Amino acid sequence: MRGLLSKKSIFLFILLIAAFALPNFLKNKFYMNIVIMVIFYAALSGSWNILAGYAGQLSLGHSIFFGLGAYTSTLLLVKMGVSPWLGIIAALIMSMAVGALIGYPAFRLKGPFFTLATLAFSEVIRYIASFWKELTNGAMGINIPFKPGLATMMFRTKEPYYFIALGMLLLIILITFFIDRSKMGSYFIAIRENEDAAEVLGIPITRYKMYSMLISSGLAALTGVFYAQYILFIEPEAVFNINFSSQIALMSIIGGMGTIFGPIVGAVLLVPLNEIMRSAFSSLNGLNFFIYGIVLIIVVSWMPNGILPTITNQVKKRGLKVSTDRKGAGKIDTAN
Amino acid sequence: MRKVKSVLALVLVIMLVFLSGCGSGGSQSASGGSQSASGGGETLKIGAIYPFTGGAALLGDESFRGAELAVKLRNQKGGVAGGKKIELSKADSPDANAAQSQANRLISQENIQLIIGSYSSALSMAASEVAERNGVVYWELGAISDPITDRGYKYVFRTNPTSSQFAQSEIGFIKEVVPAKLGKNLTDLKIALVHEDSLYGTTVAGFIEKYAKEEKLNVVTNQAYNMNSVDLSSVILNLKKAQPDVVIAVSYLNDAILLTRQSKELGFDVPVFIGSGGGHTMTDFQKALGADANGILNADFPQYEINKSFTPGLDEFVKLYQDTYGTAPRSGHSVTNFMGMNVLLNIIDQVGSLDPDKIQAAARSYKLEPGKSETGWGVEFNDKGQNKLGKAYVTQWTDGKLVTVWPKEAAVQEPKLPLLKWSERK
Amino acid sequence: MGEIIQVLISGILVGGIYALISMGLNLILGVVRIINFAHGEFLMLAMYLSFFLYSVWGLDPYVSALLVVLILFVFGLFIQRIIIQPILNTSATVKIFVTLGLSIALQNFALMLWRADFRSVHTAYQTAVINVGTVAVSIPRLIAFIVAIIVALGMYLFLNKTLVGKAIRAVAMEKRAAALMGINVKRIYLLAFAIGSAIVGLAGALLIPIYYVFPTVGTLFVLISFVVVVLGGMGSMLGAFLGGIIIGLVEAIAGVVIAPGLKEAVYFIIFILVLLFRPSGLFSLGKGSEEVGLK
Amino acid sequence: MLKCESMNLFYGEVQALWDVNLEVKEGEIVALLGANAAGKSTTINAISGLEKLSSGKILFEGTEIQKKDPHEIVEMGIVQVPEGRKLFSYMTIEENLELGAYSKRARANFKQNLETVFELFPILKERRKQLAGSMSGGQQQMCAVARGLMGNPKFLMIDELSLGLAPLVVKQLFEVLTQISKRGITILLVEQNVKQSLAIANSAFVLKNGRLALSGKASEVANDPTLHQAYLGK
Amino acid sequence: MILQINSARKDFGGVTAVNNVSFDVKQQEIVGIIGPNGAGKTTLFNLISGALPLSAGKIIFKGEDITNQKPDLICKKGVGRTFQEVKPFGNISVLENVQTGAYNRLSRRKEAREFAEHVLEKVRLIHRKDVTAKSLTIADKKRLEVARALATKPELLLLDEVMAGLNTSEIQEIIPLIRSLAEEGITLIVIEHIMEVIIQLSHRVIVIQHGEKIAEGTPTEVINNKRVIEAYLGEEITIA
Repeated sequence: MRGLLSKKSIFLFILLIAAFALPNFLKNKFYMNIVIMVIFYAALSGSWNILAGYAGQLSLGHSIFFGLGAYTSTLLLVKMGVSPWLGIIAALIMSMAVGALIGYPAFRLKGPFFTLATLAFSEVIRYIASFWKELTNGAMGINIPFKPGLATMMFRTKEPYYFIALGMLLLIILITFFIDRSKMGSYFIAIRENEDAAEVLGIPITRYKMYSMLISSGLAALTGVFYAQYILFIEPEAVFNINFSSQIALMSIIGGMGTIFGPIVGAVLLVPLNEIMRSAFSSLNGLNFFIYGIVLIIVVSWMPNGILPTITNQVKKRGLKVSTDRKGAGKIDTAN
Repeated sequence: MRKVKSVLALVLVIMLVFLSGCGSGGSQSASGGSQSASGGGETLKIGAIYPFTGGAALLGDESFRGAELAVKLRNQKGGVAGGKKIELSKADSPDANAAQSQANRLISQENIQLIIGSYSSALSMAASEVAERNGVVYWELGAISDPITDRGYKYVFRTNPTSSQFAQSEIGFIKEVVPAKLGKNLTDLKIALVHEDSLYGTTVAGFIEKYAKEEKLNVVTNQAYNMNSVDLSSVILNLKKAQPDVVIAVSYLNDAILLTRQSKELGFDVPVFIGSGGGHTMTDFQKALGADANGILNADFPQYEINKSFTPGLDEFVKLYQDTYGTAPRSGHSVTNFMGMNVLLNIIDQVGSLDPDKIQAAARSYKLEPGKSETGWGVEFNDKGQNKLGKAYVTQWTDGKLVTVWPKEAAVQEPKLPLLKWSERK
Repeated sequence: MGEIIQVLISGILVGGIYALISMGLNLILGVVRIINFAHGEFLMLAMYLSFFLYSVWGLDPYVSALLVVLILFVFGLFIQRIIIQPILNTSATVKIFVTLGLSIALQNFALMLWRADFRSVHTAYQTAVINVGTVAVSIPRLIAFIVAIIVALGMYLFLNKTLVGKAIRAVAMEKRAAALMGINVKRIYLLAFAIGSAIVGLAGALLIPIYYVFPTVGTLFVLISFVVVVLGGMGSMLGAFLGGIIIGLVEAIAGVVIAPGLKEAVYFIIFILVLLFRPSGLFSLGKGSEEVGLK
Repeated sequence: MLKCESMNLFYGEVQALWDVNLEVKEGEIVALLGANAAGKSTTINAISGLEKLSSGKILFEGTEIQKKDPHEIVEMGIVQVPEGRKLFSYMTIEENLELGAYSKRARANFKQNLETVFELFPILKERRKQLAGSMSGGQQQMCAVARGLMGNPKFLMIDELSLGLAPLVVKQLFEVLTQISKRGITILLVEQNVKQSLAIANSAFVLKNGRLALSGKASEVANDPTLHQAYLGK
Repeated sequence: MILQINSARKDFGGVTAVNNVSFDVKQQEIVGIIGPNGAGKTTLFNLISGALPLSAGKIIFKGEDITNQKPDLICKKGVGRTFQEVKPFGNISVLENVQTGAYNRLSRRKEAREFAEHVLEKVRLIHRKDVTAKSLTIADKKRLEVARALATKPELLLLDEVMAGLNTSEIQEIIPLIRSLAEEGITLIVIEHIMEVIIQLSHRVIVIQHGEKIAEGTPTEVINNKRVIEAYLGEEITIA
C-alpha cells in the first residue's frame, strides 16, 4: 500500500510538472483556450463536487455562487477600482453568506426537493440581478474595460490565465484531497450515505452540510472572479443560468461524483467534446446538442457512478486477479 | 447486466471522443459556408460568429444569410482583389462563453484574421474582445448595443446603427410627425415605454428615455417585463392606466405578439404604437397577428418596401435571397448584414488581403454617401469604429408589409396616424 | 374596481393553462415518482403537432386536439418504456439527469427539424373576447380554462371512481401491496406516464391559439409547472388545478402591484416558502410529503 | 398444491434463502416459522413473484411460477396478505376491498366474496366508507385479510397476522382463519406467535438463517426442540 | 444512575406508540428490553437517542436533562446506538464506516483509523475491513452497526436487535463481547427478540407491550411473570 502511494504520488508529480510545462509547448491559442476552459470547468465542477458529490446535496443552482463571485469582484473593480485579487476576498464572503442564507432553509429538504429549491433560488437571484439595474446594470451586463496588468488580473496572453486557472484548480484539488482524508470528509460522506445513521454517530448534520456549502460556494466564487477577468463581460443570463448549473453538475456526474479527480475527468471529456461537436456538426443546427442529450441519457442511466469509479472498479477487479498489490491503481491510471 | 451496461457506456464514451476527433478533422472543409468558393485562385477565409442554436437562432440565421449572400454574389462576380474568393467559416455561438471560445478557435485554429458577426450584442462583446486582443479585425454587422464600439478598440468596426441611433430615430420621428397627426403639442404628448428586460430591451429603452428627457418629452410610464412571460396582461393594464398617446415598445418576437394580442383582448387602444425592431419587424409577427398588425409602426433596419432609388441594389438582394432560400427575407437583418458585408468586401478589395492593420486603416478612411447602399445608409466610421451614418427607419405595417414612412428620403408612403381602434382594423 | 377584476380574471385564466400543464406532470410524479424535467418538451412537441396539423392539413387546433392527445399518449408510452422504466430503481441524481438529457435531446431535435422560427396559428377567434362591463375575457384563454376544469374533474372522477383509476392511486400509495392485488405495476406506470403526457398534449393544443411554438418554448413552462405541483401537493389533481390558479393570480397581481419584471421572481419565492413550510403542498389531499420521500 | 424445490435467493451479494424446500397440500393450514430475518417473508415474496429466485423451482398445481410476475401469480389464485398490512390508507375500506378483487379471476366473484368478507368481519361493513388509515390496528389487519380474501384465493399467504395486536384481537383473527380454511382455502401462515399458529396449523416449516431447519406435522414440530432452538436460540 | 426515563410518551397522530414508560439504568448494567414486534421498543430507543421528539416525559442522562436534544449532541454526551434495520454507509469501506464513528472522540485521522481497526478486531470484522459496506452479509452488517456505535466511545450503548438473523454459534460469540463491553464500563440497553439471549445477558429485563411497560425485574422474575408469557409468546402458552 505504501509503495503504491508513492507510485501514485510520483505519477501525480509528473502530471503536475507536465501541467506547468504545458504553455511552453502549446502555442496554439485555440487549444490554449480549450485547456483553460477545461481547467476552469474542472475547478468549478470540483467546487460543486464538495457539496453534491461528498455531502450529497444535489444542487442545480451552483451558478448562483459562481455568478455572485463574478459580480462581486467585477462591481468592486468597475465601480471602485478594487483589484480583483482583493475582490476575491469580497467575492468569497458574499458568496458564502448567500450560500449560508440559502442553505439554512434548504437543508431541511431532501432529495429532489432540495434540488428543486436550488433551482428556484437560482431563478430568483437571476431575476433580481436583472431587475436591480442601479447595482448590476441589469441585463445590459457589465463590460470590464480591458486594462492589462497583474493588479487588474487581465493579460494580453493566455499564459497568465492558464496559470491562475491551474492554481485555482490545484487549490480545489488540495482542499478536496484534504476533505477526502479528514474527519470532515468522512462526515460529509456519512451524511450523503445515510443521515439517520450519521446523526447517531455524533455528526451535527446541518452544521456539516453548512460547512460543505460554505466551502463549495466559496470555491465557486473564486472561479467566478477568474471567469469575469477572463471573459471581461458578465450578464445575469449568462452567469445565473440553470443550464450552466446543470453543466457544472454533469462534469462531476460523468467523471465520478465524490471522487477527487472525477470532476477533472468529466471536464477533460466534456469541454472538448462540446467544442468539437459544435464545429463538427455546424451544418445542421441542433444536431450537436441532440447527440449530447442522447449520450447523456445513455451514460447516466448505464453508468450512474460515473467514469472514474467504473474504470477503477474494472481495474481493481482485474488487478486483484493478477496480483493483489496492484489494487487501487485504477485511480492513478485514469487521472490523466 | 448492470456491469455490462456500464462497460458499454464506457465504450460509448470512448467511441464518441474518437468519433468527434475524426469529425473535427473533417470539419474544416465542411465548415465553409459557401462551397462555391472553392473554384481556383486564392481563398480568403473569414470567420462568422452567429447564434445558430438556442433561443436567438432564428435571427442569428437570418443575419448570417445576409452576409452569406454578399459573399456568394461577390464570388460570382469574380471575387475580390483580382480573383480571390471569399469563404465564410461558420462558428455557432449560442452564448457569450461559446462566442469567445469560437473566436479563439477561429483565430488560432483556422488562422483567421477577420471575423464577422453576430446579431446578438452579448456574443459580439465577448467575441470582439478576443479579436481585439489578438489583433484581428472584428466587423459587426448587426448587434446594436452601444458599448461594442464605445470601448475604442482598434480593430472593432460596426456598420449598422446602434441602440442610441435607434432611439434618436424614434424620438426624431415623434418630434417631426406625431404632433401634427394627433393635433397636440409635442410636450403634451404622453409617451409610454414598454420593454423586455434583457440586454436589448433595456439598452434601447434606456436611450429612448434619455433622449426623451433631453427633448423634454413627457414619459408617463416605463414598464419592463420578462420576455419569457406567458401573460402580459399586467403590463397592459399598467399602460391602460397611464393613457398614453404614444407607446414605444422594445420587444422580441414572442412578447411582441403577446403584447399586441393582449392589448386587443383587453381593449387597450393607443393612437401611436412604435416598435423598435426586434419582434415588431418580423414577418412572423404579421403572420401571427394578421390584420391586427396593421398600422403598427416600427423603427428598425431598412425593410423592403422602401424608396428603391434611395437603396440601390435592394431588389437584386431580395431576388437573390428568394432564389437561394426559397422564401422572401424574413426581416431586415439579412439586408443589413448584406450591406455591411459589402462594405467590408469593398475594403478587402482595396487592401487586397485580410491584413488586419491594413483593413482597419482602410476602413477608417472609407466613405460612402447616404443613398448609395442597399440600406440607404452612408458609411463613415468615427474614431471608435462606429458608422456615424447608420440610421433606423420607421416603417408601418400595411397589409402584411412593412412600408417605410420615415425619413422622407426613404419613405414611400405617409404614415397613417392615429391608429385605428382594434375593432376597426381590417 | 374594473381594473382589479380584470387583473384577477387574467390571472385566473392564465392559471388555467398552468394547471393543465401541471396536472400531467403531477400525475407522473405522484405515481411513477419521477420529476420529469423534459415535461416542457412534451408540451413543445404537442404544440408543434398542433401547429403542423393546422398549417399542413388546415385542421383547427381545437379539432385536432384529440389527435394530438392520442399521439402524445403513445409518445408517453414509448418514453416510459424505453427511457424511464430502466431507471426507476436508481438514485435521484440519475433520474434528474436522464430526464434533463431527454429535455436537451428533444429541444435540439425540434431545432434540427423545424429550426428556431416562432410559429403560431392564425385563427379567426384568437383575439376574440367577451366583454363583461369593462372587463375583457379572452375566448381562447377561457376555453383553455374551462378545459382545465373539465380535465381536473375528469381526472378526479377517473382516479376515484373507476377501478383502473383506483389501481393507479393504489400503486401511488403502496406499490408492493398493489402488486399483490394482481395489479400489473409496470403497466400502471406506463398508463400513468402516458396519461400525463396526453394531458400535456391537450395543454399544447389549447395553448397554440394563444401562444406560439419554438424549440425552447418548454423551458418557459416547465419551471412554472414544478412550482404549481409543489404548491398544489404532489399527486393531487385538484391540488395542481388550484395551484395553477394561484400561481396565475400571483403572477398577475405581482405584475401590477410590484413590477412586471419581478413577477416570476415572486412566484419562485412563494415556491421556496411552500417547500420549506408546507412541503406536502397547500392542498395535499391525503398523500403527503412522506409518500414522496420528502420527510 | 404448492411445491418449492431448492429455492436459492440473493439480495445483491447476500444469500437470503439456501436450498429451501416447502410443500403445502390443498386444504391445509401450514405455518412458516422462524426468528426475525430467518427468510420467512422472503420465501412468501418469492412465491408471490415479488422477489426472483436465482435458482430453484416453485410449482403451483403443477405449473412453474418462479418466473412469473406478481399479477400473473395472483391470477392463478395465490394471494398474499403482506406484513404490516400495507393498506391503501387514503382510500376507504370499500375501495381497498374493491382493489383486492382487481384480478380478473376475482372480479367474477366480487359480490359473493364481498358478502363472505362482510360476514367474517361485520365491523368492516359498518365502516366501509371510512379511510383505511384512520382505523385501529386490529381493524386494519382485518381489512388486510379481507382484502386478501377478495382476491378469490385458492391459496392464501398471511405474513405476521398478529403483529402488534392485542391478544383478544389476535384470538379473533385466528378464529377467522380456521373459518376461512373451512371454506376450502389453503393457508400459509407466517407467524411469530408460535403456539397459536401451531394450534391451528396442520403442518409447519421452520426456517433458520435462510435454511429449512425443521418441517413436519404441527404437533410434532411443536414438541421438537429444534423449534425452540430456531426461535429462542436454545 | 446513568439514565432515567420519566413517563416517556410518544404519539404518532392518534396512535400512542410509547405510553408513560419509566425506568432507570445503573452504571455498567445490562438492561434487556423485550416485547412483541411493534410493541414500541424501537420507538423508545428513538426517543432516548433523540431521533424522535417526546410527546411528554423526560429523559435524564448522567444527571443532565437530554429530553428532545438533537441526536448528534446526545451521541457526543455518550449515548451510542445501533439500528434494527441496519444503516451502513454502503458505498464506503467497512473501515471507513467505523472510522466515521471514531471521529466522534478522535479528530486525527490516524488515531481514528487505528481505533476503528481496534474496534473491528473486537467485533471480529477486521478481515472484511476493506470491502464496501453494502457487500457485507446481514450478520456482518449487524456487526458493523455495533462496531460503528462502539467507535463513538459511548458510555451508554443501545443495541437494537443486533442478534436477529445470526445463527446460534454467532450469537454465542457475541454474548461474551457484550459482556466484556459492560466490564469495560459501558452501560448497555439491549432490545432482543431471542429470550434466551436476554436471559443470559441481562441483569434486569423490562417488558413492553402496546407501548406500555408491563413488567420489570430480573430475568427469572420476568420469564415467570404470567403477563409477560401471555404478551410475548401468545396466550395458550405452556412453554416447555
